[in-house]
Amino acid sequence: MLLRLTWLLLQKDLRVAARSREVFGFMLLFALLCVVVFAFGFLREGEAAAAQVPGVLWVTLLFSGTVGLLRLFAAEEEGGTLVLAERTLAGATPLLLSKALMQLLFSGVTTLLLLPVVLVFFDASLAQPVLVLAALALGLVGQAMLGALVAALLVHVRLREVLLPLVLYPLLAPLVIAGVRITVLTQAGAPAEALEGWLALMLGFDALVLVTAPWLHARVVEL
Amino acid sequence: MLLRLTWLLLQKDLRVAARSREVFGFMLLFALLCVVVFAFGFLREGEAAAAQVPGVLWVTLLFSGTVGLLRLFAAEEEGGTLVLAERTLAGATPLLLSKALMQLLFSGVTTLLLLPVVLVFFDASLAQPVLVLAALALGLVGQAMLGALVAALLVHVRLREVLLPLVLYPLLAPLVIAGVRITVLTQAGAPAEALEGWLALMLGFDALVLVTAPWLHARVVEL
Amino acid sequence: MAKIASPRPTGFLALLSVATLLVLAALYCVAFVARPDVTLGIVQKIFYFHVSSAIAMMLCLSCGSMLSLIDLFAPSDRIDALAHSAIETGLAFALMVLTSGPLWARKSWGAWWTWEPRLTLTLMLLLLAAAVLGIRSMAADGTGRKIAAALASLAAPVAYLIHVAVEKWGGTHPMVLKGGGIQSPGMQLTFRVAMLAILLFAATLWTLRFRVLRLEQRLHALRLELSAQDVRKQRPGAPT
Amino acid sequence: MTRLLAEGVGWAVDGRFVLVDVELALQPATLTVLTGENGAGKSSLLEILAGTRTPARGAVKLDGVPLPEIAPAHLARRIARLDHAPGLYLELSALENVRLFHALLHPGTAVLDAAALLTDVGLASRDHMRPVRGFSRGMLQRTALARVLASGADVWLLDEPSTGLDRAGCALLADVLQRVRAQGATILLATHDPALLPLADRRLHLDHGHLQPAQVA
Amino acid sequence: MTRLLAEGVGWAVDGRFVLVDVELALQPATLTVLTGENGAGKSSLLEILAGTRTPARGAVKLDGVPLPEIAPAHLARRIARLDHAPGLYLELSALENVRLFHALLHPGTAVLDAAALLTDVGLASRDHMRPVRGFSRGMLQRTALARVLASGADVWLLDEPSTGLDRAGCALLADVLQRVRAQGATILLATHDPALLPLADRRLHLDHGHLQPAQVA
Ligand code: HEM
Ligand SMILES: Nc1ncnc2c1ncn2[C@@H]1O[C@H](COP(=O)(O)OP(=O)(O)OP(=O)(O)O)[C@@H](O)[C@H]1O
Ligand SMILES: Nc1ncnc2c1ncn2[C@@H]1O[C@H](COP(=O)(O)OP(=O)(O)OP(=O)(O)O)[C@@H](O)[C@H]1O
Ligand SMILES: [Mg+2]
Ligand SMILES: [Mg+2]
Repeated sequence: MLLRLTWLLLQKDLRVAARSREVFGFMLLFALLCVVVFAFGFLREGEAAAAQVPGVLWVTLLFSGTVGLLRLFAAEEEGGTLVLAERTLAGATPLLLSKALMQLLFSGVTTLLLLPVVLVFFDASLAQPVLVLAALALGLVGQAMLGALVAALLVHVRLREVLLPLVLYPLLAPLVIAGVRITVLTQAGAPAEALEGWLALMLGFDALVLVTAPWLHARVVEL
Repeated sequence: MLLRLTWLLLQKDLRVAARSREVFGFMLLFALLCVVVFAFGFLREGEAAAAQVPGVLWVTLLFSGTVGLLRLFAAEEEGGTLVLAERTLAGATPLLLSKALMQLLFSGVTTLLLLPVVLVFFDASLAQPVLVLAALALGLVGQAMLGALVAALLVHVRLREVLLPLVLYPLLAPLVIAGVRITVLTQAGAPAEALEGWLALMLGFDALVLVTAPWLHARVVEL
Repeated sequence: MAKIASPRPTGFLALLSVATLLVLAALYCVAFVARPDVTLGIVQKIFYFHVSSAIAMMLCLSCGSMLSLIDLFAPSDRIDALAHSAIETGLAFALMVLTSGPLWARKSWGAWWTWEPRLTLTLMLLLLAAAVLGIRSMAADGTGRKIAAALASLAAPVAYLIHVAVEKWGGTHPMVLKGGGIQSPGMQLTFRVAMLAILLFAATLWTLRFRVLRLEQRLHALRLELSAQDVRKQRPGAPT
Repeated sequence: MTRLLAEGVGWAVDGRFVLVDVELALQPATLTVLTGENGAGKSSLLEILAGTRTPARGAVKLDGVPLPEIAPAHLARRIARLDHAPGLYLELSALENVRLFHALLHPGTAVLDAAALLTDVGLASRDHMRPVRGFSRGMLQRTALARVLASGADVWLLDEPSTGLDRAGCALLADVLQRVRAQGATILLATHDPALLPLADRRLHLDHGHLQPAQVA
Repeated sequence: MTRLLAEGVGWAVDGRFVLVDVELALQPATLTVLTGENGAGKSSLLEILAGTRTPARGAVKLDGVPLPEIAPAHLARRIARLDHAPGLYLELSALENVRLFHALLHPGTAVLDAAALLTDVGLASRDHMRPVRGFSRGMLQRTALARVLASGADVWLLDEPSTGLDRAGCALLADVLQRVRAQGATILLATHDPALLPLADRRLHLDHGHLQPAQVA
């Protein structure tokens, strides 16, 4: 039931996204732009560009993800359907899940397209691609779920464009720190064991978020 | 007349901002957050933090400025007053000017508060504070005017949260490049003459934008 | 009432054939007339297309920008289609530069990409052109065109300023034409032929897109006229 | 048997009470019309009755159970709302909207004949498939009405439902309301539209937070 | 002398015409009521007449001058619009809103007695000073009406102006309209509300882009 309703809502989101077609493209372009801006701002001559890859990659995902989150509930607000969508037969959870999945889809595709671009641009290569991809996956899942929760809670708050990053970034700090460390360590050729702790941290974070977010959301939203 | 109407609209914006009080605080907090994120992402051990100051400073201003720009026309949209405000007795220009001034005010205050914080965090000092401040002022003026123009043009475009940075960042590239270079050069103790070219570039950019923006805006908006 | 019959595209066909011949000639020259570079070897041959694509890109985008400005001044469907197709063609050549550049860079600089000012400028232009085209297609009918035109007309002067900044900054990207020029006569001939070929190719693309856009505009007008008659028929008192 | 009951409901904004001690009992198969001056608190009362706003005082009960104790999922199936916002996804077509909201409340049941519903509320079939973003005010209102119909709820709380409707639309609305009432629904509608008054089984007038039977005009 | 003139106006969406060959001449000191089915194109026509939407064909002339040739600043002083959006800054109070819009159109003239205007449209003085964000629908509509009054325009284009107004509000609206008409204003209002029909000097019915005198119901 939960899954069926989530799927219904996700389908709806996909359809809306398909109608306002260019979302995907623009999100990717924005991510690219972040890369360019960071390169401008933080690269200095005579320095190996590859060393900046971890920072650029994670910060770009954080920022471009935020752009997606800000639009996540746009369709609900415009038509005044939020209350209706929150009150499905399985409560408000399908809405949260469908939004998190939507965000995950967006950021996942962005990441897959962005990663090779960053590697080419910064003339770097992934020493242990599987580990880095795992870290990225864990990071994106956590960001999607937590981001969807925060976005859902802030829908009716004015100034949420400002508040959302303000609340979200500190909450995501563990993921970003761990992600950057993992990427740095793999680049430095550290053995897989050195990364286990960090991956475990991300895993724990994700587990915590996945379990508590729907519960918190339901408590807040269902009066 | 133009000035009087601009002042009227600016007054209105200030009043709206004062009622939804928190704006100023949040913008500053967001800027601080950017600094922290960048520090996490781009600082590596054993490297002088001060070297990152130019990048951090300018990129932070670019990003936090964008957040302000996204909210710039919020009050107009919500109440459907955009067309009314565009059609003052002096045409649409007072609206654009008041919005640019509003943005300048916000970003100016943010900068003044942010600058000492960044210097302390990164353990840096300004070698030629006057020149850097002049560069910052020129940068913020250009960003405010161009940003207000782009925000005004994109008000009715869906996805403008994504499109605004997409259009704005490339357009602001000369200012950011020049700003970063000036800050780097002063830190490196370059003589004032070395900076003149860059300052002239910024001045030229601002002049171009200040002259053309109102004209372009009027052409687009006044049917 | 819009003209229904499309005039025979004789001019266009002539342009197309000349461009095709020239491209073939250029390919021939690149392959057989110009000798491989002493240090860079065969990759150097990208040069001929890389440089001329870059120039075609600059030309198309600046034309697009200027035409957009004119369209803001004196709106006309013709100018609009001209501007729009120019930006599209510019975008295509920007992609060409951004493909040929890295291929070359890999060989001569040892990296696909560096954060070299000129390369970054090219990337910025690409993003800007894409955004302008996107906005044009996204915003409701008339406004999108105006917004895109305004932004496009800002883009050229700003791109110039970026160019200035980039020159001041300096970098590793070569400046052959402004410097010593090309020495070997074989290379020089090849370069000229390739340049001409690419420019004509750009003109062909531009014309093609322009014609398509014009036809779309005409089709739209015809559809409208049909629909107007439809509405008139449904009126009370209209003959059924 | 009372279906929806408000007991001593009060609601305050900025420390000022808009509604005080509102007592209201709505029976099945009745249509109650709520009138009152602008700013009397009709919309606020409807929101409280629907459970989307928490009253400062008192309680609302559905079939004797206080609203906060009812699962939101269940509540949504029982109580349908129509207010100033259309409650539609603007990017979706009328058909898709109606189908979606039906499916959210009644997953797995037989597919609804959404097209028939839309035709019922007078939406030309040409308009069934295009995004409702381009709809006129009256067309949006009709689509929203179809959405409410699709919910299958048995308590209807409508805020100025005839807004933007033309004469034919009003007649359709009246038809729908009578039909639903005949099927046992409890209907409460707030309106200023005299055309809807004749439908009422009971008329209430809200005056300074006080509900009283309306004088017949 | 014709004040506002539409000549062969056509307007299309997605390649489909909604309005075709609309011919309309409005005189000073007259009140014209425009009716038509939902989706007939009334709101679109009003926007075109106000110059906020460009027609696909034809032209609109104010005192003989095509709208695009009139400076927007001048246009705003001449033509006032009231439509579905209230056209108010939600964070400002009713008083501040009315004063602001008056000042934008008439800078430097004597300060307007905004409070009197608001009282005219029936807004209790208690509500003059609080942000209009908290207003009820009818209160918003009244404030918007006061804004239109403050503009001092002599062409009024109103889209369903009685939306959300209670009976007293409708009467006030009728009063205002009659007063403004007596002062020479040209008024065109689109509505489905039968209460406003008696005000009309002339009634037009929009049907498939065709304007014709309305049958008296
Ligand atoms: C990697 C991406 C590259 C990009 C985006 C790029 C972009 C451009 C652009 C935009 C121009 C036109 C400049 C102007 O006319 O102002 C140009 C010209 C040129 N490029 Fe590249 N380029 C790239 C890589 C390279 C490489 C690796 C080489 C050779 C080592 C190269 C050699 C040249 C030469 C010789 C010219 C002619 C410049 C002149 O003489 O003024 N480019 N390139
Ligand atoms: N969120 C809010 N903030 C501030 N005041 C509010 C809020 N909601 C309602 N009010 C106030 O409560 C009163 C009643 O509002 P409500 O919308 O319920 O009236 P209403 O009877 O529906 O009026 P109308 O006939 O105009 O629709 C009004 O004075 C209004 O200003
Ligand atoms: N921006 C738009 N995009 C798509 N269609 C539109 C748009 N604006 C108007 N239409 C279509 O044009 C027609 C007329 O719309 P309009 O809003 O003018 O009707 P109306 O007469 O005001 O109707 P109502 O009585 O419901 O207010 C409708 O079919 C509507 O769907
Ligand atoms: Mg109400
Ligand atoms: Mg309408």
